[in-house]
Amino acid sequence: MSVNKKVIKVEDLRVYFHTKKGDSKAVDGNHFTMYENETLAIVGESGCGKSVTAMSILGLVSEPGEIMPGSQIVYMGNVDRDEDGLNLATATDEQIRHIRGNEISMIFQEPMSSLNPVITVGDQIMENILTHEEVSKEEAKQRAIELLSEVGISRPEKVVDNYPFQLSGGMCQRVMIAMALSCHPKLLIADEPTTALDVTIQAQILSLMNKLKNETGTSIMLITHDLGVVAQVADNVNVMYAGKVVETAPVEELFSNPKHPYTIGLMNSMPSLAEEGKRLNTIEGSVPNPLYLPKGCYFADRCPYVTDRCKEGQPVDTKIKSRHHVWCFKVEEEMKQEG
Amino acid sequence: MAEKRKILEVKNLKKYFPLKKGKYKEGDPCVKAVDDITFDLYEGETLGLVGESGCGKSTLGRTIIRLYEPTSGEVIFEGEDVAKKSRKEMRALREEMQFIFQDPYSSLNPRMTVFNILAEPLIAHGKFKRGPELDAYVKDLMDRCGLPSYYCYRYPHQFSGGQRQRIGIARSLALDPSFIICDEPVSALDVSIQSQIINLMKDMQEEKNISYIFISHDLSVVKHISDRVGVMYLGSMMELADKNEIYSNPQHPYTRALIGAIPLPDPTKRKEMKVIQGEIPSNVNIPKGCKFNPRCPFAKDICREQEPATKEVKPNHFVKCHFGGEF
Amino acid sequence: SGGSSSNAKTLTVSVNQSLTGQFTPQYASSAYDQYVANLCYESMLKYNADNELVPELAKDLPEVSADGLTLTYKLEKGHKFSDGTEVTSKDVKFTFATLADPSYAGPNGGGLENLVGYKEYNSGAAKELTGIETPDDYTVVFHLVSPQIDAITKFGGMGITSADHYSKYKQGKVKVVEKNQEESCGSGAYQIKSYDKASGASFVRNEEFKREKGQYQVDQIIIKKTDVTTEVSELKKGTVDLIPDVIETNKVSEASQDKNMAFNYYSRSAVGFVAMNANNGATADKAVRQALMYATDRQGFCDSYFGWDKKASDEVKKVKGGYVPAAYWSPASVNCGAVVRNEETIDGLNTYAFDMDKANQVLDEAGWVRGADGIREKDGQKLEIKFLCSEGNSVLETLIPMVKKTWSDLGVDLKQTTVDFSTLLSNIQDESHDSEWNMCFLATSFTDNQDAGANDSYTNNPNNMAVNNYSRINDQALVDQLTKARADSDEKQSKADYVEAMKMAADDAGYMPVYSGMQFNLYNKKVDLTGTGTLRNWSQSMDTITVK
Amino acid sequence: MAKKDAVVLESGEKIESIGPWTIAWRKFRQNRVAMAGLIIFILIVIAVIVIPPMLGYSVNDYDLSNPNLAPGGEHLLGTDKQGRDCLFRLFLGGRISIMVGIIAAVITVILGCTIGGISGYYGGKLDNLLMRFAEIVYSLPFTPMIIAVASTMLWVPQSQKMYTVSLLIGLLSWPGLARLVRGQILTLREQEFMQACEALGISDFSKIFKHLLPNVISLVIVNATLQMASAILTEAGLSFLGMGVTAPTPSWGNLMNLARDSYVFQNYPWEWIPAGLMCLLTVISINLIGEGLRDAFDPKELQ
Amino acid sequence: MLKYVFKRILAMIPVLFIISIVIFGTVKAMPGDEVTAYFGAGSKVTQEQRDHVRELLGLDKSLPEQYVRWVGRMCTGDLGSSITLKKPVGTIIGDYVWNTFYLNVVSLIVALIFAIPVGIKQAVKKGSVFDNFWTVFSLLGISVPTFFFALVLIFFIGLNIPGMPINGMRDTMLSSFGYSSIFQEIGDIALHSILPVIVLAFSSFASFSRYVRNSMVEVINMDYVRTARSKGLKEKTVIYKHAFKNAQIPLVTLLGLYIPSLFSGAVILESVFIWPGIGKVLIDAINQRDNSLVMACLMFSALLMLLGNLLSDICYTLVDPRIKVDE
Ligand SMILES: Nc1ncnc2c1ncn2[C@@H]1O[C@H](COP(=O)(O)OP(=O)(O)OP(=O)(O)O)[C@@H](O)[C@H]1O
Ligand SMILES: Nc1ncnc2c1ncn2[C@@H]1O[C@H](COP(=O)(O)OP(=O)(O)OP(=O)(O)O)[C@@H](O)[C@H]1O
Ligand SMILES: [Mg+2]
Ligand SMILES: [Mg+2]
Repeated sequence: MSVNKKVIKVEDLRVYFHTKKGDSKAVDGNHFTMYENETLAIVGESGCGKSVTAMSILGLVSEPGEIMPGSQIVYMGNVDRDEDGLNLATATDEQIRHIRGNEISMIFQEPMSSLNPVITVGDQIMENILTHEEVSKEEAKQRAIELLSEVGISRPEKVVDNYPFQLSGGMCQRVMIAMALSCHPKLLIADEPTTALDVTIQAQILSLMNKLKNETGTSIMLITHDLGVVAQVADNVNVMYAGKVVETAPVEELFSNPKHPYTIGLMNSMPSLAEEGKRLNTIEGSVPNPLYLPKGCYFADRCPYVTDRCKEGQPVDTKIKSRHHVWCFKVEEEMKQEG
Repeated sequence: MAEKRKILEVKNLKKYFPLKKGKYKEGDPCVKAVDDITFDLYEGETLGLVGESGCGKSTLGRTIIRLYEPTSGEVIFEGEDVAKKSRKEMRALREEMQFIFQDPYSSLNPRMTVFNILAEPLIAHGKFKRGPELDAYVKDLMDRCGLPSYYCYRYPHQFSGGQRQRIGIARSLALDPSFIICDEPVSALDVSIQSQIINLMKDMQEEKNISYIFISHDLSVVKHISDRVGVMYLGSMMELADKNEIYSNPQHPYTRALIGAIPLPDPTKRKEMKVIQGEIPSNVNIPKGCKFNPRCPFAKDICREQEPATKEVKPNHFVKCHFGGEF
Repeated sequence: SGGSSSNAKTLTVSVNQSLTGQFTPQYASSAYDQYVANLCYESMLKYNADNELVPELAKDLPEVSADGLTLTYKLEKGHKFSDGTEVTSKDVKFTFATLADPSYAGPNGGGLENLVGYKEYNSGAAKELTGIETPDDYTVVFHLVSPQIDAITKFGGMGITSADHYSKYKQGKVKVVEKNQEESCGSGAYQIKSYDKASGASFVRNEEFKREKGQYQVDQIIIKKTDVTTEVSELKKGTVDLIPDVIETNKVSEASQDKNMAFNYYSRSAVGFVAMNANNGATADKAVRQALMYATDRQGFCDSYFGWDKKASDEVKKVKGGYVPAAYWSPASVNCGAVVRNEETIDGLNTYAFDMDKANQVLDEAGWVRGADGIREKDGQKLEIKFLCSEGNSVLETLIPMVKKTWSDLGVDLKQTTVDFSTLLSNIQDESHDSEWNMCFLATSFTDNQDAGANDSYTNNPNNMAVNNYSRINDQALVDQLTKARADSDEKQSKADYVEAMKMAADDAGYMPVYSGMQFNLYNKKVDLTGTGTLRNWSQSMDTITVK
Repeated sequence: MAKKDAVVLESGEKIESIGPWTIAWRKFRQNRVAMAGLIIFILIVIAVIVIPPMLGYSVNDYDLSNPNLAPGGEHLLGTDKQGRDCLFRLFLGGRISIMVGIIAAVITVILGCTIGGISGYYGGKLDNLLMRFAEIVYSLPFTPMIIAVASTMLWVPQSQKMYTVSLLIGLLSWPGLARLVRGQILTLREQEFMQACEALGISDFSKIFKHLLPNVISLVIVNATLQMASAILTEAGLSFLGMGVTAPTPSWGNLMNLARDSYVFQNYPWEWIPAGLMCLLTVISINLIGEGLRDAFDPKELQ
Repeated sequence: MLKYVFKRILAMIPVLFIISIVIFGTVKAMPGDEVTAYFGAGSKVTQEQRDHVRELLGLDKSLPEQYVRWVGRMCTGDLGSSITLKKPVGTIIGDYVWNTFYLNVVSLIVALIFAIPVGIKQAVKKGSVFDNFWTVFSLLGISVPTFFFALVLIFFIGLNIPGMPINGMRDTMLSSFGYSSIFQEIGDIALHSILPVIVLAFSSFASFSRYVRNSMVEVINMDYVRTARSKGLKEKTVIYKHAFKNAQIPLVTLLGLYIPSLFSGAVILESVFIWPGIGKVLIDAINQRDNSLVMACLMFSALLMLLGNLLSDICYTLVDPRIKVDE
């Protein structure tokens, strides 16, 4: 497998929310790497820290959240293969501002509420261009129109002067994408870009993103909890649980050979994967509260294969194959037995 | 299936929301949320309703159960026209037909304990008086719905979304209805929780032989739970058939588009998604002719001119398309 | 205060109510508007500091015919209005004609009924006011229907307006005088420069006014609207020079502490009184009215209310701030004032000194017996007194607690209510409300030295009763006595008759005089306020007032 | 099953039923500023109830021999012109000001809730009519109204005149609250649990009293406090102008009115400044409570 | 838009009509006699003269007739004339309303200049010492009786600073005998405005800064603010352009409501500072029962109130592109 250039490398990312009741460990020791021209999907249940992970890359975690010291988010999109990148966790505001919208851009879940309701769509796109590039207003506007037509909006010269409320959800999401693409980012983070949309629109957006990756080589981080979407667009998948990645693998590998009990449970509980007419598989219980994480494996409570060991300590990285890693005691033991 | 008893007949049901305040009058500008829909529902079966956002699924459900007054048409439940019932009679009928709401957060009164939420309809309908019997019944109901009964004095905000949805289901089951409309009961939930709720609903159906109308925009969920599936578009029922029939042999271009757009959870079967262009038009300015014609890849002149009638292309397979049965 | 014309001598006078802009003598009614009228207009006669009438526009006091029916005023030549025309007899006639006009609706038209031809002119039947003759430019003759002791003052004290200035005036069209009153055209020493309701008015010299040497030294006058709260502070700060006509000892105390402040004082021609409604309930009984008079420690009240503050200067502490009038009568009256001011006593006048035993005795005798609750009653009627008070009245704040105590000892059920002044007036000026109150507190001031005010206060003319006779005393003997006294053409006789009436009135006990007092002017030391007196306020004394 | 607030399971887990009220109270208690407000307000109320009888004077007492005494000695806050104890009048005045505030707030709340509730619940023409009515009432002026109303109560005993003032303040201030309640009910009506009631065939009575009201009540409580604060201020303003509570009955407003006497204003500040400060303190404490309650009832944090 | 405004104004007419009845009724219900007011309290006039004036003022007519005449005259633009000032009411209002307007506008501007940045900064630093300080400060502002604050200012500042005017709008000396230059006049008025502006601005500052803060707090957590940040905009741009632009919508609405009150004046403050404004005129007129002046002032302020509502709605539609009023 050819190894693409690394774009970003996240290691030991910990983001805590300092609430009145104590630290809420939204992301606790997360780690992954992203490569050029690849789509990384992050899946996991609601509240498992997908969005927080994405936000921390751009330094958008707001009060009372804090990226804990020691976390590493090394951005390498703008340097050569072997050079050291910039650690976004410790970068200055100035440095991060330069990255945001320019090198790394982001699309959010709710397209309607993520666009400023009182500024025209065109202005919002132009703003991004004007902040990062030395161009005139007219040029920027021209670029905005082009971008809009690229993302498949008909009559873009009209749409630039519209306000977000005049557009439908799907159009807004396309505007968001146009905005995100306006400065040719190396990395596009899409946080549940289609969850709020209908299937037909979702299909449009997904194929747009696919096209994009293929044409510009942008690396995409796609956050979702729909395994169908993952299967269709991702190259690699991270399965997150309670602030941590529990399994990471290329998409085909993951679907054909899921290892972590959580991944398996998740897949079995999907109606589309379940057997016809049968009861669905369920994972009983719910995600642990990030305020009170157990000291053992976070999934131990819900895991059908739980052992005493699981309740005692944190599982470690177990390599199944190249680029297929699992964090689970059971899998670790199985691997040991196998070889 | 034919030998099954019809529990509900919906005939030419319409629900128009006038854009102006006040009552709807013929010819007023309006939102045609439900526009001439006809179907039947049999005892113990689940009818799935799918369609894009705003196509009138919820409105249909609510009009059937008379949360909205229908503009015209009939809803015949157990042989009686629901629309003609007085308020009082309607209240008695409520024991038989129930509703489950989409939003587990706003559908429970934040200021009532679970016990009160569940006991209220029982007391209101005179099934129980306050006392140990009621306590026992409520406890049992909670157990059946997978809620530990010691939670009964908690308030809704102390529960997770899935648990709240269980409360909602328990509430709708409290009166032992024969028919429940489920308006996207799992859309707001995570996959893992979603499956718990779907299982629960299926269990209840088996236990009590309840009929469901199951509204969702997630085609895979509908496929899993339903016996028959109806596809709605802009207030009309575009296609209605047995679930296997509809998924394997869709006859309406819209149904085909919908099914084509489902992302298959199989990375080996990556298809170039069959994308239909455009988005749902607003249901104020409904396109002339076939409602789907502006987005339909197969639209012909006739589609732009004339509204198609509903055809029964196969037994129990209804399509509202000029070219139904030709795909 | 500094000004644009820096060497002009300016006097800034503080008033704490707004000027309403009604400055012509025909319309000026509030004391503050009167200041303006006084500055800008002259009358034929005016008062000196000793309360004596002296000529102003007139050459001399008028000649009165032996029968008292004709008054002849001779005008002095050379007085000019601010537009340069001379003041002549036709202006005098014009002024009175406007007052008698059918369309006149102003406050100063009373008391002309006794003028020959008034009724005819006023009803429109006659085109000419025949009672006033102008044989030549400098002679005015007034003809009366019946003799009237106060007629000299009545006609002499009226400010004269220019007939030429209002040449548009025709009978029935008095509106022309009512309009634009802030543009004065009088023969007074000053002229209005600017006027604003909210902030006051300013005056400059009337260039046509011929002054004698050493007189009218002040070049500019400002009447400044101030707030009661900060009035004295402004005096201290120097933004006003004079606070005139002060009766509150508090303010005087404060000014007296300041080395730069001066004050002068003279007795005030005003009485604060409680009117008792003889038309309603318990106060209809004379005995009750008398008993309440006895049971009110008015001396105690005056001592307290007019007592000097600890911080007041020794100089001012020597001045007696107020006293209890011996009777309800004008303290400035030439005939009876001395009695009112307790400077003279007369036999047979009951002054109702505080005496609870007497009060109880009067009530006992009248058949008011104490009930179980300590409240007296008679014929099933409780001795209940409804006392109407006006709000924000500092006198009442001291008086009410006092009478509450003594009257309840007397067995009176005192009910008191506080309303704003307009409400109070509307209640007492309308007989239809008579059954709603027994008492009210008012103060009245007198602008002349005549006794005729009493004729109004006790009138039983149904047309005037509610408006002027607050106590509703209907005593025909008293009315006859007062009418007789007024019609006397002989001063001595008149005085004797008025004194007699005063005794009768005191016996009727319709009004309880509570206080009368000193009037102070507080001013900056740079002002010399000589010449002011009881009937001569600062605006009438500008001839002698100087500013350094 | 007995009503219990908490069930302790065998495993030791405690199942508490934490109701919205409990939560609000907990949050309120944690809000130190609001608690300070509450404590100050309670202290003021206690003082206002307890201190006047403790001092043993009566409203009608006066002592002309001791006017304008400086604070200290027998009269802790000095005396006024009539030799009345300032401390006594300050707290008696407080009693009246606070009473006026409470009564006015109660009237406002009753009217505002009823009218807003009816308007929101029934909607349609009635709603339109009532809202127009609110608009009209909203634009009515205080002062002439007070004078007009006071005149019809000419011989109501002086001590009861305050009720006129509070009545009028209440009668004229409800439109704001009515609009709020109406808005709240309109949003509540859209909530699915109200539709669930309909679907369950619950009676109108229960719908209003079990579902709507408890959900409106927190809004109402918050507004009642703020309303009370503003009623106290309104009363003070009216009395300061001499149109509200009138002497000899003291209120903070008319005590401040003493400052209108220039001599008192400059030389005897103890006769008017304490009233202003107390008024300020009371209103602030009520406002703090109101803010605290608003945060405590914040629905965003309930779910 | 024009049509909308026109419609709104039309809808105002019946409301104004009812208000006029209530105002007329209230004013007439005030005890006190216009005739007495006409002559000035304490003047000795005969009953005859009083009757004459009563007729002159039309007070001998029945109340409904008086009302009809009053409304009729008002419709022709004749507001009647003041009985105490003997001047047309329109002129009086015209003379004084601008003084009120000036005072209020200056205070408003001063208040806004401070309130907006402070409110924004408070919202940005929510929970900080800065926020708490200004929260308490503005709480003070809404809790202090304005007149008390005014008195305290006069007591502690006005009386102690030589040359600091404590009341009035101009120096009487200068205004009576002429300013030497326009600058002197402006300076004079500015000097006189200091204390009243402090008092007024303090209370408006309090309410506006609270308002700005609260709406900013709402807005600052919105998704689009996050989007703006994600574009790499400067924090200042994010706050002022993206967040404040939205937060200002309710603020502008509030300002719309506020504008009419710029004309109506603070009665008590104008009394304390002897500011020659309309509020002072009104209170004097009420005290003197100058009924036509009172009624005109009250109608004027009611009209302003209604216009304020309209204005605020118009402002709303102007700043918020989402609102359209084409209907
Ligand atoms: N501002 C905040 N304050 C406190 N906790 C927060 C905050 N934002 C997020 N969290 C917590 O961080 C955890 C992770 O949140 P995150 O939004 O990343 O979840 P997610 O995986 O994106 O879920 P979803 O699928 O619902 O978007 C959650 O438990 C959440 O409660
Ligand atoms: N009470 C109402 N008044 C006016 N229009 C309404 C009302 N309720 C629904 N509508 C309109 O009717 C149409 C159908 O709405 P409905 O809620 O039934 O759609 P839906 O299919 O349930 O959509 P979703 O999947 O988003 O829930 C929509 O355009 C909606 O705007
Ligand atoms: Mg998320
Ligand atoms: Mg729906």
